[in-house]
Amino acid sequence: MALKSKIVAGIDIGAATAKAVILNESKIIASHVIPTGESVKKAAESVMKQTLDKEGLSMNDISYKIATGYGRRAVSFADEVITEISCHAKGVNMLMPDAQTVIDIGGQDSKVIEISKDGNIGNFVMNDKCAAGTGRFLEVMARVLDSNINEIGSISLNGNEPCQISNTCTVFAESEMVTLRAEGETRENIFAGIHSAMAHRVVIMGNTVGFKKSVVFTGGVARNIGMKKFLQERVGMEIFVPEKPQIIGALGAAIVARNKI
Amino acid sequence: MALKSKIVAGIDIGAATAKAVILNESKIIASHVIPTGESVKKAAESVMKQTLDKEGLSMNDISYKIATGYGRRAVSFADEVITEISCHAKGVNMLMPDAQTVIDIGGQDSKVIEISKDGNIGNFVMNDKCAAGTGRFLEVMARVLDSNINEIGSISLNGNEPCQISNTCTVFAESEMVTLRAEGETRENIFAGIHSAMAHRVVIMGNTVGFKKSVVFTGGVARNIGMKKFLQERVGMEIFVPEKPQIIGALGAAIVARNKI
Amino acid sequence: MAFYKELLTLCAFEEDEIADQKQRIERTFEILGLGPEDMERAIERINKFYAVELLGVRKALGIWFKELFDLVLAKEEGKNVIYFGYPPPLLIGYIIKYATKPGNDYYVGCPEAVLCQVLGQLFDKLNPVLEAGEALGFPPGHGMCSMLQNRNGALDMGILPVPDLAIGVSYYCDMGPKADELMSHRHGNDVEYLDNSMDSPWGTWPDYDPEKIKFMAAQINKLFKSLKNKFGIEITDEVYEKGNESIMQYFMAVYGLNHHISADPCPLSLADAQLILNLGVGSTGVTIDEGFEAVQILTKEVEKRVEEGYGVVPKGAPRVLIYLPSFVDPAFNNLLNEVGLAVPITAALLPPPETPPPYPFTTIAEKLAERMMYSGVFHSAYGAIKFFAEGLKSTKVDGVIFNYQHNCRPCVCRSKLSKDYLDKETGLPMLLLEMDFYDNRNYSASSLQTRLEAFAEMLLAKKAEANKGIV
Amino acid sequence: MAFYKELLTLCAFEEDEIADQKQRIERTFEILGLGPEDMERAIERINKFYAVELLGVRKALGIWFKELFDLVLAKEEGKNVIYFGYPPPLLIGYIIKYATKPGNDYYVGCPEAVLCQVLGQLFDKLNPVLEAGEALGFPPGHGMCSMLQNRNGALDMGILPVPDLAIGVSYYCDMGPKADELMSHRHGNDVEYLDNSMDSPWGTWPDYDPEKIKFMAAQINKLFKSLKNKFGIEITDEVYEKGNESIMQYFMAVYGLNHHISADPCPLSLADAQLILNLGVGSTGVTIDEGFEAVQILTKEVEKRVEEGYGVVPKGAPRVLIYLPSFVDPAFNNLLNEVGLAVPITAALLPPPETPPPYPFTTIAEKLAERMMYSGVFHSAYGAIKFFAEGLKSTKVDGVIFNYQHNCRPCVCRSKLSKDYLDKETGLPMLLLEMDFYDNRNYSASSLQTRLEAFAEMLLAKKAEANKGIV
Repeated sequence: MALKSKIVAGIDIGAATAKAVILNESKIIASHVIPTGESVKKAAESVMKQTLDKEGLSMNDISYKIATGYGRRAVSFADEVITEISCHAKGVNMLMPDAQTVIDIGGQDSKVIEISKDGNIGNFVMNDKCAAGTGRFLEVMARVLDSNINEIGSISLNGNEPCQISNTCTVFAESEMVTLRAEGETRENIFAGIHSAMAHRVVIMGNTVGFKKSVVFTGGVARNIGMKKFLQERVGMEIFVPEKPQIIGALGAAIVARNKI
Repeated sequence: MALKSKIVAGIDIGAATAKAVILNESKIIASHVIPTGESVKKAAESVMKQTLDKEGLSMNDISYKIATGYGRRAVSFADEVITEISCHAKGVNMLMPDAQTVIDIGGQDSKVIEISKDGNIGNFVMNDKCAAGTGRFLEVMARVLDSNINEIGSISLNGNEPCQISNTCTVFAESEMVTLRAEGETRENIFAGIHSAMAHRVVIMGNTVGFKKSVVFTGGVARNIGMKKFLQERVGMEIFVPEKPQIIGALGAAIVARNKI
Repeated sequence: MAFYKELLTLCAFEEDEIADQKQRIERTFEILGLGPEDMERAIERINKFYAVELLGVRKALGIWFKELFDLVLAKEEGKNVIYFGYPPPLLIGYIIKYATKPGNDYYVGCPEAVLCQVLGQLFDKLNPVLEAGEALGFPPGHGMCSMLQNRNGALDMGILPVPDLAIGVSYYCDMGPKADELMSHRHGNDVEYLDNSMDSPWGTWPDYDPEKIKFMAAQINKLFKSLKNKFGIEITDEVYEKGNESIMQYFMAVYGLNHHISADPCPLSLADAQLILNLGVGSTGVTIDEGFEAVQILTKEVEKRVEEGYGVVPKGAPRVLIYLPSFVDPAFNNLLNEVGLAVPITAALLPPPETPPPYPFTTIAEKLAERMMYSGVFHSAYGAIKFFAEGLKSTKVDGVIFNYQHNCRPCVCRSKLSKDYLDKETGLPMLLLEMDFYDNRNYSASSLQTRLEAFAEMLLAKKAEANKGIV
Repeated sequence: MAFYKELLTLCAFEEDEIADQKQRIERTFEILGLGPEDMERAIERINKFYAVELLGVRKALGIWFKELFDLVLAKEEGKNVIYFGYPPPLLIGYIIKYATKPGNDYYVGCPEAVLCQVLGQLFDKLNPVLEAGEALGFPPGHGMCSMLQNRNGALDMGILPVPDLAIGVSYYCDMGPKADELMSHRHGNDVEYLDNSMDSPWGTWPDYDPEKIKFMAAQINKLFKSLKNKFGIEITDEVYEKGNESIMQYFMAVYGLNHHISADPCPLSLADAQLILNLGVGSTGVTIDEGFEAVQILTKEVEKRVEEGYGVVPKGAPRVLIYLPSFVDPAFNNLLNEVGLAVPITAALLPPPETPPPYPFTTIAEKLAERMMYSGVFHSAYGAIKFFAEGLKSTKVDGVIFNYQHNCRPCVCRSKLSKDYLDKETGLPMLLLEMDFYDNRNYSASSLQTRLEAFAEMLLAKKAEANKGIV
């Protein structure tokens, strides 16, 4: 049973998507992402099962399971729960040991995390009473312009003159969109403006913690190349995005699980 | 040309839907509603055409056209524009001459209007910096629970114990929803809570103007029977909903147009 | 059985006390619209959030109820009613109460604090009151804290007696007096203002412009004069001294309790501690008579817990100082323990610095004014932060939670300054949290929990790193 | 051609003036990061929003630019820099400026007002400054108005000189001094506070507690002493009288202009009127020297418009009084005319009531303090509303737009009270509008327009109904 005991899992249940990573020592042997849908509990079971199925494993093969993310406490099969803030630090630390800063933008919140030397949280800040800098904001804006959330990032790159999207409140930004649209502004410029405004908001928030090299961008929104570009502009340094940015939280949870066995 | 000259139109371009009403003297001869979609200009042309088509009329048959609603200035074929606040007062005044108060809840804003004896605005209040009491709020909540916006009103009537939805901000109310859902609360009670909270917010706003008998509820959200019920509870008097509450603004515009010829 | 008996028994009321007070209790609950369901909810919440096995905690809960009865019924019982604003001029309030003690015909207190605690934290039924306040022109997002909303809202709902005199206080925040003006416009009550401005240049505390003391002393004397003319209340030297003594006795007992709470493992939850701490803030009535006893009982019980090694968190848990125990919800206060943080102390109990106040004032009014100035928090942002930083240095904690009322401008303006300055002075990790006094309507509980847990994880990791351990 | 020449020429700069000032102009624009594109935008905005065919308007625009140059370059040009907060202690500022006039080696002004007007309204480029302010701890939704955000933000960005002395003012709002404290912490400048509390019981204006005057006078004297010790500036009786005279001359000219604006049809847009009105508020420098002339020129031009029957709205348009012309955006001010409302007057120009102040104070400091108290707005909510109501009675308008800073707590608390009270006293329809000083980031332009249009439709209908007409 030596082999089995080295296999661990991290499950990250976010507001928008559920993610799982299975780790064998330091190797990711399987990962999977599904929409969270209506029941966080079901999403947790489902994403775990589908990830296990990929490698023909069963729950019994996993020696330790850690849940993280917004719905972490609903993961009944987890041995332990940890916040996604620690997990993103851990996950990034494993992939890029010299990284000192994580920008994590998820569906409902955004965080800027300083990673300590040992891969723990050194400092962090998370959006408080305003959702303007979150994935939800982008989603609402995409919907207003009848656009696919997965495409708006690349659309934004084609905006040669980003609109000034000045509203800080999601709801008012939305009506600003409608106005710009009515005025005949191009989608490209509107999306460029939206991404730029949102990047700015995240950077203002993150300045409390500071941005030290290297900066890594994680969470579902990190797949949005427009957001990466505008964050780079605002932060003034290169920002790295891991191959699968949305699984970094689950990876971090799996790493902590590995350290427990 | 005597006949033609008495035919007038009102066009109401809202954030969510575009409406047109064609009036011959005091008789509504055609009305139509379509989603506004991406272009307000196109929506205006399209809803006008479809309404005309119903009666085999052409634009030339209409002697006066008044546009209202959020997108009123984009209606290039209109002879005049008037705010939806005046139009709702006019429309309600025609249908129910003794009505003194209009509650109009649209996609992006909500208003409480006092009607003067002559059917004009006597006083009014409109939501300022917060969208919590608007159709958009209901839409977001419906989406969180994967529900159809047209059904949530009747679902809410089956809630025997409305949840206390305490958040005043759309974004936070949304995360409250997610929590209630995770805690296993029924959809019925959640929707009852949402409707009750929203009704309360509209009534607090409307108290500046006051609710004098009779109170009429217009706008797209008035088709929601849950909202009617909870508004009645909060206002403490019967509230009337016209047969087609969403066309009242367009009707009012048509009435003003009729008075111009 | 009366529908409220179980609840009040839980809150350490004796059977015959409940019988004696029947009419008062029922009338209070009638006015507030509290019925059997509300009692059930309160029982459930109290059992969930507070250590009801401790008699001291139950006594404290009982005192809050007595404060509520005294407040709501004051006018009906023929008392003169004097309100003061928040943050309250505690010492002045206590002294007035002490002066009127013999006849027992005055209610003197800060009604919003009582409503926040009892109607809010215990019954979870403050929202309609806050909404009534909003309807008066204190909407959310307008820089109005829920304290301002709730007193005016309650008066408009008719659930609070209209005071004979309101003492408006602007030495910290300029909005209380405006809320008082709105109140007196609507209800016709008299108002006396205790004015001062929390403005001194950065870096000057504990020094200040003595003119401020003279001005505030003149305000206090004006209040005293009005008390004499209107009610015949005289604030003599003897009243001042004795009143002062009785409060100091109470607060020394609280300091004593706090000494035990700072044991490792931490023996008392923040929710329980807050019940006692806020008693001193929210009221000047029953607290003086019965609060001291409750604190003494609780102190003994906590001592016993310490002897037995009992903790609300494991031994060695990271220790944090919280700026202000929350009025929002006992759930928040308990959350700190749930995520594994020991909370041995709050800012209110930090020891004062050793430097004495710089000017030797002698009259009662001047002495009162100077004591407020010296407390730092009414001096300036610097005064508040410096006082805090000095206190922190004498306290062994691993981190600081600086929770501030997001609508409170003095707090907000200070929050980031505090983080920067404390970081430099103490190097302690600090978590900034936005709250309101009572506003479960405007925070996302799950996001709050994530931040607190992450802060706990960070502190644990830092401790482990410092011990060269590996997480 | 220099990239700024077209813009400055539009703003009534002479060719040789531009040549003479070349270095100063270029250095200012360099510091502010304003390039050719910004000039184009400003030209477009100015042509769109202001009546540039009027020399008086162009002169006023030019004065704003000169204020900007003087402000931004003050330190580099070796001047002493004295800032005062918002709402500014105008008279005191003018008098200090007058005292320092001979050497021309002082900048004395309210920098946030200059930034709001020039960087904001003309260039539409204030957002980065506001965001820098937010980053310092003045986030939106925290009861911080954009005036507080913008001065501190600009200082942190290094686009404003650090003052030698800041005069913190808390007689209206308690937050300015906290923002000043933050500033002096970060930049090390001196601060003197002009304290007072806007707290008097409802119904008392024009009476008040004379203690307030004594306190504020002591604060003013402290400031005068500090001016003498630090800079050698002496505020003598002569300086007071002459300074006062020069300002009164300016304001009487503005009153005179306003008299013509109140013609029917209304001959000047609110955006144009605001340019002149705010000059008096935002600055004490060039305005004293050149403002008077600009007002006189504009007055002649407006007189001519009146003679010709020219109106910015049709004759007979509903007439509204607006509480405060907006700092947000000239588009807002013009919108009032666009929806068909004539705006003959703003609250700042309402005639003072005839009752004289109740106490005969004699020293300069006391006279200054009393003048502020007597203006109502620094007295209490009641004082502000009553002053407004009395003025309204003497003014023929059909409605009132009460626009208030949604983050300004004195305003917010007063807004609903005002509507109720004015309704009772005058019966005039009143529209409440939430705004900020400069915050095009936080309002929905289309919703604002709908409200204004609906208000205009309502007033028109009321007029028609009153005339038994039918709409």
